[in-house]
Amino acid sequence: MITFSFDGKAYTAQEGDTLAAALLRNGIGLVGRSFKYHRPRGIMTAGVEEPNALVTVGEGGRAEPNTRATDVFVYDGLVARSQNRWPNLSFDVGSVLGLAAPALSAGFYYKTFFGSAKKWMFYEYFIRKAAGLGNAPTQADPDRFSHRAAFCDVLVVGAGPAGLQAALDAAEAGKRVILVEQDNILGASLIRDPQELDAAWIEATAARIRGAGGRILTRTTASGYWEHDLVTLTQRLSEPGQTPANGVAQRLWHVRAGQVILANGSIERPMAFAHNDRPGVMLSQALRSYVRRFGVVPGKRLVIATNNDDAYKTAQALKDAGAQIVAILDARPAPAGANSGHRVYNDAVPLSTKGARHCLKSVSALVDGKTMEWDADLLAVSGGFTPVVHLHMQAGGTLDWNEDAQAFIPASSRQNVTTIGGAADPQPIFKMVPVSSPNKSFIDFQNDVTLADVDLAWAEGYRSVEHLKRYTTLGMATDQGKLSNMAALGRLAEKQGVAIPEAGLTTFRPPYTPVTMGLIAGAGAKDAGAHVRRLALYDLHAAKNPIWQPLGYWFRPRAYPINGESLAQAALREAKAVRNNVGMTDVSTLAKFEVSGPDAAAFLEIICATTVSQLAVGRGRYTFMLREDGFVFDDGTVWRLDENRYLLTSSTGGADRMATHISYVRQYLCPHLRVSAVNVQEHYAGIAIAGPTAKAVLATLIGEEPPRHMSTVPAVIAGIPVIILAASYSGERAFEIYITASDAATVWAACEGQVMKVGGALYGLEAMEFLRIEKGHLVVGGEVDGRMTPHDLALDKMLNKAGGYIGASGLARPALSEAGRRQLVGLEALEGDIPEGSMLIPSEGASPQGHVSAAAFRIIEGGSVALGQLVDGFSRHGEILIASSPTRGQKARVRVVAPHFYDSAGERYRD
Amino acid sequence: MTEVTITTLPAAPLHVFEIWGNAASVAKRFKAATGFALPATGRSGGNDALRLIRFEPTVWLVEGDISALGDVLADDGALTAISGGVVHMRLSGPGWRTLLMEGGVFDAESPAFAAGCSAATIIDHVNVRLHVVSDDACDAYVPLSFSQGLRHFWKQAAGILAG
Amino acid sequence: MMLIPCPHCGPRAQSEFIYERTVDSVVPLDAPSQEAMTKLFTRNNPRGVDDEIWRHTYGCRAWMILTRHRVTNEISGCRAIGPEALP
Amino acid sequence: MSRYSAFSLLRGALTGHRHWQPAWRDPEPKSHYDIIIIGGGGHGLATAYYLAKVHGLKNIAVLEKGWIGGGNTGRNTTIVRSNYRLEPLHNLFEFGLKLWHGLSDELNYNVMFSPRGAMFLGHSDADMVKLAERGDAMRCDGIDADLLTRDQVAKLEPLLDMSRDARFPIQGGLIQRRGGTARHDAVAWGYARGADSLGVDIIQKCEVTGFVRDGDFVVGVETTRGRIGAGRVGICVAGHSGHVAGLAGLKLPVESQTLQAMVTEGVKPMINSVIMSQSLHCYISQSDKGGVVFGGDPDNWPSYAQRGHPMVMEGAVAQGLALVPALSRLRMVRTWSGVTDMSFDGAPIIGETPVRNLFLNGGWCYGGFKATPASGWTYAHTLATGKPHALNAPFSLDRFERGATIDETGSGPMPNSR
Repeated sequence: MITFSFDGKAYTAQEGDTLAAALLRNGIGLVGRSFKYHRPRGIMTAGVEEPNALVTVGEGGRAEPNTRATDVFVYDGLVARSQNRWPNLSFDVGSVLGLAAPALSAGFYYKTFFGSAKKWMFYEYFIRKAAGLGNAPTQADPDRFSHRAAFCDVLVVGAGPAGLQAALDAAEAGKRVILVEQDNILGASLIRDPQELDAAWIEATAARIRGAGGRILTRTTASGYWEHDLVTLTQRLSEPGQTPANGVAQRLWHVRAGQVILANGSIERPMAFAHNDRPGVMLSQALRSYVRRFGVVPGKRLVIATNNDDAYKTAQALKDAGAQIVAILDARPAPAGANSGHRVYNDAVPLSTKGARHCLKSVSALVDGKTMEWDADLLAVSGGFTPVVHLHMQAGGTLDWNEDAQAFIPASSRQNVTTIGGAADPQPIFKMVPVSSPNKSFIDFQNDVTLADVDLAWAEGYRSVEHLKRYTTLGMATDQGKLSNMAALGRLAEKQGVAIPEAGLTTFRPPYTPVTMGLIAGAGAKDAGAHVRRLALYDLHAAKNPIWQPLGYWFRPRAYPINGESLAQAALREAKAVRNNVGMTDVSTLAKFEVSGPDAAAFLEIICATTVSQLAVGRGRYTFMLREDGFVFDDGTVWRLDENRYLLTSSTGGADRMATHISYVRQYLCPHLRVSAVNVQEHYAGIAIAGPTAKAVLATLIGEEPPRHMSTVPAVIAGIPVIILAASYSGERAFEIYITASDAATVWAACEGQVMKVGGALYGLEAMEFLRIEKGHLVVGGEVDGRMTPHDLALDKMLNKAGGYIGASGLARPALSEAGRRQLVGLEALEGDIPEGSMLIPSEGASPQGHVSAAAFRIIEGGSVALGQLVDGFSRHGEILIASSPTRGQKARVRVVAPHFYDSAGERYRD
Repeated sequence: MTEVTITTLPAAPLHVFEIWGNAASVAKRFKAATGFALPATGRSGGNDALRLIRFEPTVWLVEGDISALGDVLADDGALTAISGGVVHMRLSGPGWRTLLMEGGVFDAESPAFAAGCSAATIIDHVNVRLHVVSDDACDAYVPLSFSQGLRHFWKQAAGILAG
Repeated sequence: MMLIPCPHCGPRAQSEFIYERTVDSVVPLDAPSQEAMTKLFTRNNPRGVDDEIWRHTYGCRAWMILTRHRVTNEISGCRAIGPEALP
Repeated sequence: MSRYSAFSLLRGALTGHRHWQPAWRDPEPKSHYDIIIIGGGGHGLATAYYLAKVHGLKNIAVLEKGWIGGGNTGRNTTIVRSNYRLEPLHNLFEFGLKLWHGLSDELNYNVMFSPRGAMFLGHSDADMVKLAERGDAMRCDGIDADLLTRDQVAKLEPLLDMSRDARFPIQGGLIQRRGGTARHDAVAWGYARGADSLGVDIIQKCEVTGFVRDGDFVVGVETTRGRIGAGRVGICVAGHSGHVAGLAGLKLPVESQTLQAMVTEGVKPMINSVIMSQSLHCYISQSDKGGVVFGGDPDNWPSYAQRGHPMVMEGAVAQGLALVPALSRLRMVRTWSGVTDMSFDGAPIIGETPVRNLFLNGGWCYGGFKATPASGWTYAHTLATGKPHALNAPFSLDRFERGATIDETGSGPMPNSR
């Protein structure tokens, strides 16, 4: 026995029940409240098109608001709560809004609540509180979601008779087949109408499909049809609110199909008449499903309103189950229904219903011009059938109008998709026009849109179907207009005096049914879809418990505090160690490219805006690169390792961009060059050793004289071959050591041992920032912000006079050399500390003339210094400005100076 | 039961073998020096001492002893070491194909993707190079910095292959 | 998500590729300044077929020119770019 | 035009809503207009409104190929803000933000502008410095911006994941309190109703198929409803600027791309402001109906398909859920896509073209909606006087070849060229 609860009360259900079936089994007819007027609502359908019976299922982080009771299978312990009501479902204060309904017509909010934006926010507060449906969970989701790809020759959507047969034929023809069914059992229409093909046929067919290698996915909805026959499927591995067996709640399939066969069937249409939304009014096929599939008969006295033959099957099913068929109101003239054995009224169109205590009491209709009324507790309606064309339309298909069925059916498509079964060939119906007052004749049940709202929108000029939809909110509810769109189109066509196909059609966009956000995110919900990139030396750093700093997807040590130091204290100590003695740091993330071949230098002189070819073997230089539009986009160093082999380094943050740039230039622009440019960013781990004693430390490590500044040699440390580059970012004599990453830990340990032995320190990014700012070195993303020319950054003297580099043309544009450009300057504080990112203004209240791109303190002497960009900055050295940060309430008086605060002559590089 | 074991193989030499010109002559010299042909795109060739796996039009991944290859390339191409940046993982057991479909976009379930085949693709945002070793195992060459993240993803995914 | 017929790897999911730029935006290395800027800063941008440069970044890393309809996404051609390659 | 008010609504309630007039007329095109605006989106309609209201011009038409507001006006995430780093951008958008604050009254049409605050989250100290820099640039130009501490962010948005070990931990934020959201359709409809009442002809289902030239001058347009003469013609069809300008023989610094957005099923209030991120590429707000609206990056390849890409959506949702984990069990109910003009510095183009009497308003990338009033105001000035307003002067079409680009992100010519 399965027990579940609804609004705190315990009930029992039978195996296989949907929540809707179980509620009806327990005599519960009132399940929810509508969105706008809070009208009482019951269960109208037996499928995903349900507009009314929305509940919150589950608890905590697993709670799923707005769950259709018709689309959740009851499991033991299921907890369901009604929504959008206060204090409770049967007595809802919000229902007073229904009294105001005449004033709350379509678009009413556009016409009132004027005044200031603040005033609107006051009204809006109450509107927002009244709107919405369920409550979102406030906790994180405990479950996981999976994304999986699949490929097949044939994807069949819908496991009714047509879909099962199509899947069987394809599978037995040797094709890779996937068959999906949104229900938890196969059969679709055969479940409510088992006369022709019974459960045994379904079971045998499924077995044959599987036997031929086909894959059958139940509880799986094809929700999106994208480009080139990619279909996304959403599969429930557990029911809403249920604890999943292996931690995965749902799976999203990305299926690339050779061919797609849609056997979606159709959705029954309601009819528009007054109070057609009352609990007890159900769609005819849905009612038949409850009786035949679930054995639930939710009433004793049934009236049926129909315009087609299908509803007579419902009459038979109810009669078989012992209910009384009070009347069948058939819109068709006699002799329709004549031999059915039921009391049939022809030319009968429903007018209204009455109810008491949220139950149906009576039904009235216009029969051949006369009003009649019947006592009934159940009204089944069948207004015809709307083929499910959503996927066909998402695929970019067209529709044909089927006059007999008063329905759009799939026509052509530019993708490889065909529709079969009921969706391609809907049942004929009799075209009928509502006769009831439009005021309470609902067409969009959840959003409370009536025929009167459509009429009003028309009168006010919102006449295109898209305007109508947007003005009235029709079709915007969680059922996505599955029940309402045809009724609205019909009314619009009537108003325009045209046939329905001329009235227009709204677009069909994914998803077919709402898709859980966690499922869309998949595993990415936990890490934003962005794996942390881990340093080769991660374990060694982690053991020292550093402060980490994110840099793109990398995390790098920012400082290594000891004895409870703050970040600033640690960074200053580390920077001082570099200035006074020696420090070492991990520079592995720098972009690195090994460029080989007879044309390597020529290739590099296209990428780099400086010369390269003059480099002797064993020498290196600073370089920078321009975008095609002439602005500096990266910088680094280039080294000639061998006659035909160079190593190019550039910034960490620009590494991927540079890799693509290099590949583009090599593969697309210069396919003729004899060159191989290989991205070795991760192949080499890098260790920088910097400081006045760095040379001595390195000499001990490599057992030979270290290379002079801007030279490179191969060497061996702790038995491991390394490449030494004598380059400095800190302003001290310094070396970068590159090692195959898998051997880096050994070399790091050896270096660390030697550095510590002489009293040096490890340093992180924060100290590196202090050091480079004081030295006046640039950083990509800081001073190099993508808007600066080489001239703006005082790099123009290094440009390759011969040209030929990328960006030379862009650089020639007039505005790149006009006066008034921002130029790189140094700033030293006269008063206050310079806030990083602050604006440079000549006086309080003036508009900014530049900004502070990086700020730090002089490492030895103290005092706040900074680098910045300033309009015409080169000619303004000596000027006094304010570096102002209003958002932080900080400011400093600064003097504009040259951007070098430390050893501007470069003497410390010399031995 | 769909099972798969994820192991990381020890670091070993790995090189990029790139040809920039005279490809036909290089191919001839290669065959003469090694006794097997340079494999086509999407295939591997060679033996346990020297294996070339082709993922790119002009680039082969080389496992093993490269000493003969410098002369083969002469002035028509270059060899570059890349082993430090790549983690060599092996997915073994009958579930490897299913595992590769998790978070993937490549048809690893296709019977055509058989032993000796190679393909590069993206799995859970990570660029992965695949090489089918046998019916029962597939190798993956994963960027070092992402290997931790992908290994974690695969360990989690390996537990949910059923269904 | 499109299925792109990579000339080297066969049809592959778009997720493995990155769109780089249109063919009409390519600035040849020897283009005069004015022509270079016109190429860089204007596009045909047709509501129809155009030639685009894509890279199979997460696959064979090769560059290719894709002829594609911008409304229907129909791909009518894809040809390889780059140095001559063995089959 | 019958005025809208609580009283008129009540009257409607009592009389069965029979007195309402169409919000705009459905006129036949005349043979000649002083000014023709191509494109009946928010920008085009606002331009027409200000031409009539501010410049007193009477003989104006807006030509719309489909239904008004059916392009990007109806396909965005309704965010309104002016928090840009660069001066020309924040000055233009701030002018617009000031207009937004009085827009419902100005138009007698409630556009539901709700200044609930537009907040950028920072995820590292470096992010926070970048946010401060942006905020400082704004504040120095008189635009509101406030840095928020971690605690202030948590208080404003209690459902954000504030854990220190989050993948992108939240360190603080930068909020523009006067920013927020508006009802997008209402903006088009409100301007249309206002313009119509001032005599502007709004002509729907009228597609421009060519330009009528007299030497260097444009003197009219060819349309699916015949030739219409014009003194000046303003293109205002962002997303399709390249196509329409192409009819006049112009090639633009624009590439059309798809930008998609989505909304969840309605739930009770859970997101109070507009949440954006300095490091991630998603933005989240909650509509008055309760749906949580999600946006992300454009698809990054040229497209006029008005269809999104599932993987782009999956990426944006993953980022959003990393920020607000409680969104996990909500359901996405609807997606939509717009075709955006991606310009090659990320900034719009409003001004003259090489063809005399032909003007261009486009290149809005994915930031056009919030600019609607400012775009209309400055474009109206440009069309009325033949010269740009000081606010749109920097956004000239010739800035690309001159090198005077306005590159907020510093990423250079868009997209993906280096």
